[in-house]
Amino acid sequence: MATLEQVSQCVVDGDVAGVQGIVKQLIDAKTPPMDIINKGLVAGMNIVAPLFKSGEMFVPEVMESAETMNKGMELVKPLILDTDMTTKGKIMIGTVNGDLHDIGKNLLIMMIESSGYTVIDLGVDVKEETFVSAIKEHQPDIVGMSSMLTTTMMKMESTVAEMVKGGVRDKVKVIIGGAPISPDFVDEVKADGYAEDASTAVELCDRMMASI
Amino acid sequence: MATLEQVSQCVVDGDVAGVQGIVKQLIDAKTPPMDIINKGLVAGMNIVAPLFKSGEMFVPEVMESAETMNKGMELVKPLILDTDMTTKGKIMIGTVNGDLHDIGKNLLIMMIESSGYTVIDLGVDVKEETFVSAIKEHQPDIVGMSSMLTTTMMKMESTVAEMVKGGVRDKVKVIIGGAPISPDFVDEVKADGYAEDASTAVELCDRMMASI
Amino acid sequence: MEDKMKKTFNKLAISKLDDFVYGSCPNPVTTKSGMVIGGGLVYPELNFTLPGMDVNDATMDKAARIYTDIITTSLQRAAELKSPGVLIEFETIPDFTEVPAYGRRINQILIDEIKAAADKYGLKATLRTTPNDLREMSRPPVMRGGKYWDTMLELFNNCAKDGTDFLSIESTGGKEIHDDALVKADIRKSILAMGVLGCIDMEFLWAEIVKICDAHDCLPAGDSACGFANTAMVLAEKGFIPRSFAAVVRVVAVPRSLVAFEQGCVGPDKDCAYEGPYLKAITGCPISMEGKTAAPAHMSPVGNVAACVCDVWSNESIQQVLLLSGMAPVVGMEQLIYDCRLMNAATAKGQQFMMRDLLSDSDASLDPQAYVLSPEVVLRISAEIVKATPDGHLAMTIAAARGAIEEIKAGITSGKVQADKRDMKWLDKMSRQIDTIPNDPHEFYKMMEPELDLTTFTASEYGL
Amino acid sequence: MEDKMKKTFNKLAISKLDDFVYGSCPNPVTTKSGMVIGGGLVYPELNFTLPGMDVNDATMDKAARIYTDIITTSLQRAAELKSPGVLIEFETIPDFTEVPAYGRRINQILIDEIKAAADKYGLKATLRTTPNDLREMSRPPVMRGGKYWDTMLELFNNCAKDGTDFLSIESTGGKEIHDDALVKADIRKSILAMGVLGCIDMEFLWAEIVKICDAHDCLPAGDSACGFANTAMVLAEKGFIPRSFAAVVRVVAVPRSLVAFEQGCVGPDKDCAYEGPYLKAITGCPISMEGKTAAPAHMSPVGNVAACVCDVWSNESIQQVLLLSGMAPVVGMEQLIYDCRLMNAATAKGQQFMMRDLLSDSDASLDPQAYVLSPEVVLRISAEIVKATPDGHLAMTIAAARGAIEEIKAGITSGKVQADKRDMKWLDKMSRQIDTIPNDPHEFYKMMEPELDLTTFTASEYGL
Ligand SMILES: [Zn+2]
Ligand SMILES: [Zn+2]
Ligand SMILES: [Zn+2]
Repeated sequence: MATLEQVSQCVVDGDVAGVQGIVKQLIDAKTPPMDIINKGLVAGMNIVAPLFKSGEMFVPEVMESAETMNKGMELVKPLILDTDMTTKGKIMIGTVNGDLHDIGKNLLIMMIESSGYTVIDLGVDVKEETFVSAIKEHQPDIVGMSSMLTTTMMKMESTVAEMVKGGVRDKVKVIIGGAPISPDFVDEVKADGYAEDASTAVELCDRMMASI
Repeated sequence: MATLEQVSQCVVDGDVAGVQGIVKQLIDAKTPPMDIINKGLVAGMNIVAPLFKSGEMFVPEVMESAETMNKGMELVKPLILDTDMTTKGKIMIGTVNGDLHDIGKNLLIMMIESSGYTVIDLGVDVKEETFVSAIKEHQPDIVGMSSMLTTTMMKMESTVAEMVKGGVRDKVKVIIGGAPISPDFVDEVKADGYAEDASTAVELCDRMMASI
Repeated sequence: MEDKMKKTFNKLAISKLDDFVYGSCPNPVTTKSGMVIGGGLVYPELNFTLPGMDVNDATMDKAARIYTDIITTSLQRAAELKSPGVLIEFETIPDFTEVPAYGRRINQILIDEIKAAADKYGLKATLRTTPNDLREMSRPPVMRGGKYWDTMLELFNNCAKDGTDFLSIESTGGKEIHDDALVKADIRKSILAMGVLGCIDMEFLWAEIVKICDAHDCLPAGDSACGFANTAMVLAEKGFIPRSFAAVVRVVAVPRSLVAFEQGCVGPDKDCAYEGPYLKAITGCPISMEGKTAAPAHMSPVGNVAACVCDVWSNESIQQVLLLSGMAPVVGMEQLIYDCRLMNAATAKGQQFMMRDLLSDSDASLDPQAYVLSPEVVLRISAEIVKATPDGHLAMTIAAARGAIEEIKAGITSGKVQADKRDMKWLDKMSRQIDTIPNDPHEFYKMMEPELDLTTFTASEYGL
Repeated sequence: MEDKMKKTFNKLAISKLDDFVYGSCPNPVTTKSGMVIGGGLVYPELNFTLPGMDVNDATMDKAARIYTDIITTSLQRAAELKSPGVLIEFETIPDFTEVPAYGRRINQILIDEIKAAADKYGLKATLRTTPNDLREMSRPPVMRGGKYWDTMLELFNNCAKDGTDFLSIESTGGKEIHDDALVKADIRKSILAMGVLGCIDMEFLWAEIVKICDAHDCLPAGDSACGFANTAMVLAEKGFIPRSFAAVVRVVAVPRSLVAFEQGCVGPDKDCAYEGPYLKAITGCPISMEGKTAAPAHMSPVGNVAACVCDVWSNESIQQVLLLSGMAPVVGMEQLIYDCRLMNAATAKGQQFMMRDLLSDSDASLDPQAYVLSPEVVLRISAEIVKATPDGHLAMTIAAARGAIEEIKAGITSGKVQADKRDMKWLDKMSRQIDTIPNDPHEFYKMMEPELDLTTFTASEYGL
């Protein structure tokens, strides 16, 4: 008989091929779908996150875990109401105007998404106005901006200014990060928080959500 | 027969021992005292300054030149009216509160003084209030502050703030310098100018005086 | 689909360890100022960038003042420290390539100040101009035309015309696929991105750049797999991907970066191209490298070993910020000059091979990425790569990957290199994946196509 | 007036060039964490300071966070790079000594994080605490009592009690006279300041510090003539005073800094004490040195040669600022570790003497200040200094000055060291001035008194 622990283990192991078989057995055995999600799939990701942070898991392994979770979800989702699916919050991410670096942003999105947030990815080289119109459209809780160049970091400030002008600044928390960005820069560009890397960004989002 | 050129040369050579003999000859020959000063002694220092800037003269040599000039002045000064003696301006210098570095400040004073300014030396570890009361007392044209530590550079800001409070900020130009000070810092502490070293400080003072 | 190599490298230009050392190479390059790069001495190469600021019409005067200040103070320090010569790299920021007039203005400042320093101090200096590869500003990238292509070439052309000595670029063909290869630690995708797409793109791009150089008194210097292999190194350094994977990716980059030389580059290759030692072994051209003295730009596990066979030694980049002693670029210049002095002092005594081995010994056993840069490993794998030359770039890239995997495995087994306990597993996994790669690049592409995110990538831009 | 040496050094501890090399010394020092300094390996020593900020009650939490961040990230990098051990220096800023509770709080953070890194990574690390010499806050300085003395000793005491491994200071006795000696390039005044006043003061001061160390499990490490000879180096680097003068001043500092060892110091001597090689030759104790990797703190003409006989290799200091790769102290740690790796790799192969000579060759011929740090010159002048030991500190200091002048002259004449065309004139001038110095320190002081600015200086504070 399959167990919820086995589901978790599949997620931890990144067993993309094996997870659906086990989830199916649990469904057939009338395990409550929300239990499969929370005590199986999500529980697995909750083991993965600290292992990544401590360096015991690599990103590709985390990505396989996330993919495994999604494979499991595919089977369980049709069995639950849309309203049962909770999200920790909605986060919008983009690399600022003029900046093309996306690998760090993509890692960040993967980490945030697999920790339970809904993510809207605006991509790279995102103009100030684009941030504002996207905030109006998607109404995220948190907006994350990244910059990897000393000459694009200032765009964070103009983006926040644009948010003020567009009347959406106080509707979101703004967090920033990237190689040239120091914690002090938060005050300078009038953001709300700073994350050093993908792992700490998740913790930052959790703190931000708690304060909303 | 002694010449004004010989006086200049004495100054350039730092001939402390020889200068008075030549100056005396010129006085006896009824050379106008202001010529001895301007075309002899000061002309000599005007040769020294660029030689120092280009690295052809060392500080101790410049100091000997300055001493030579002063020796010559001793003989000429009694012959002229106080009002004939002009100064390029009055400059007040101090190392900020908490900072004990004085060798750079002293070099600066020597350079500024021998270029024709009157200098008031407030010393090191100068408190904010001391700057203000000294400005009231001496009414300088320019106030120079130096700092050599990242943890005392901020005292420049509080000193300027104290000047504002004391109502003397707009009566002086404020210039700053020192190892941790960058040109951008001028705006940050609301000063008027920045000098990288003793040579450029003289040029800065000249520019500042021209703009007063 | 056929490789269009103008020049082919069927055998190693340097095959013996006794000929493989910093400061000299079979094909040295002489600059207009009389520096002979690869002619015996290692020269410093300084690169620098703006502090945090916007770049636009309103701030360009300020930017120009900053660059003027950096170049004059750095060259002055080089003269004071009696450097026998200096290479300056102007690696543009995107704004400088997007508005070529901006880039050209700064480039001219550097040319003028290099000339002024020659007059004032008798200092020999030379300029490398490295515009940005703007093509990835279109998403998906447009590789062979369009406004970004035109704009980028305008800057290349104008800087060459104005008197720059060397042109370089960190080209990005295939990067849109490689980013995904990195985060998934997928060696097949990495090989596809660099060994197929990157090579195809560099043939096209470098044919153009070489044409520009030929039209002016300018030399094509080389390319860097920076956005590929250095990104891998940074990710490995953060613990995100296995170090052994990053080490293999480094070697996978070799045939890709070699394309620049097939198209006519003469070196010195780009500083951040850690694949440089392989390029030097294969082509005999001089290379620039960076290591511990580039730590202000990025940390690395190869701080010393990177210097083993360098002809130019670089700081990678530093922004204009004030440190306790002075501005950071001047500090970088001083540190580079002392490093070069030490290497050159050894050469003067005939001890350069001993110094080279110490540079290698000090790092190579501590990380697979350092191990694959040690001169003897470089020579062995390079020999495997050139053996595959007749079969084209994909075959060369597979040979590079296989060679790296086998060398690292043997190094771990024999205790020559320390590894994470998980590295051997990853090396085995990479081996198995490589075994599935067909010899034909087209077939390989077709095989991989289902796994590619075709929203980020346009096959026809690579003639596929 | 008699010198109160607890220990006298009548002969060299290291007299042969074949025994004089980095990493090892006759009297190594073992730390609580098990590092053996001078026992074979060269270890990195990292020092750091705050970025531009006020320090007061309101900002101390921020300062504590910054120090915590610096120490944790630097030690993490040291562990990642597998450093065999690390020395951390906490050189306080004046506010931390003036308010000993501030200094103690930061010191405790460093102790705690060093312990945490040992637990987490198995990293060996050790702490040197260097309070400021506050006594010059009184003008003229009050040297043997008063509030600044008490405050300073409070910090020494508390840090020793809390578990710091080493105590150091850059003492300033005589500096009020020496500043003037420097700008006038007056060698007699320099000798008076260091060879008489400095020695007298250090005997008094170090007797106290050694007592504090004895009362706790702490070691007295050494002093630096930083405010004397390093100021000279900086002024010479700016072209303000002759390089040959700065070189002689460096050697003049030796007997002064030796006093710390006469009073019981065991090393490693302070990093910024470039007189260290002399101290090592004379005492056999380990020394810390700094060179090219300290360029963010100050430029110098001795970037490589400074490393020849170091046992610890330091960055001098760096403020917490963000560079492109990360925070500057972490960058400093990485660079130091690579430098140490290279030196230690040579030792592992028995090539440390060859490396030492290359470090020396690369700088020594280019500047008199580098020349007087080359190991053979150091040994020759050190031999002259210890010969004068029976005659006391002034005689030793005169011997140091004479030795330096003669060595530099001979070096210039034989072409071993390049010099400015004006240097020989200055060397001759110094020789003539030294010839006028009487043997008796009291008599010397009386002779010089008319030239001293007595508003800046109180003779009785030196027992004169
Ligand atoms: Zn690069
Ligand atoms: Zn570069
Ligand atoms: Zn010091």
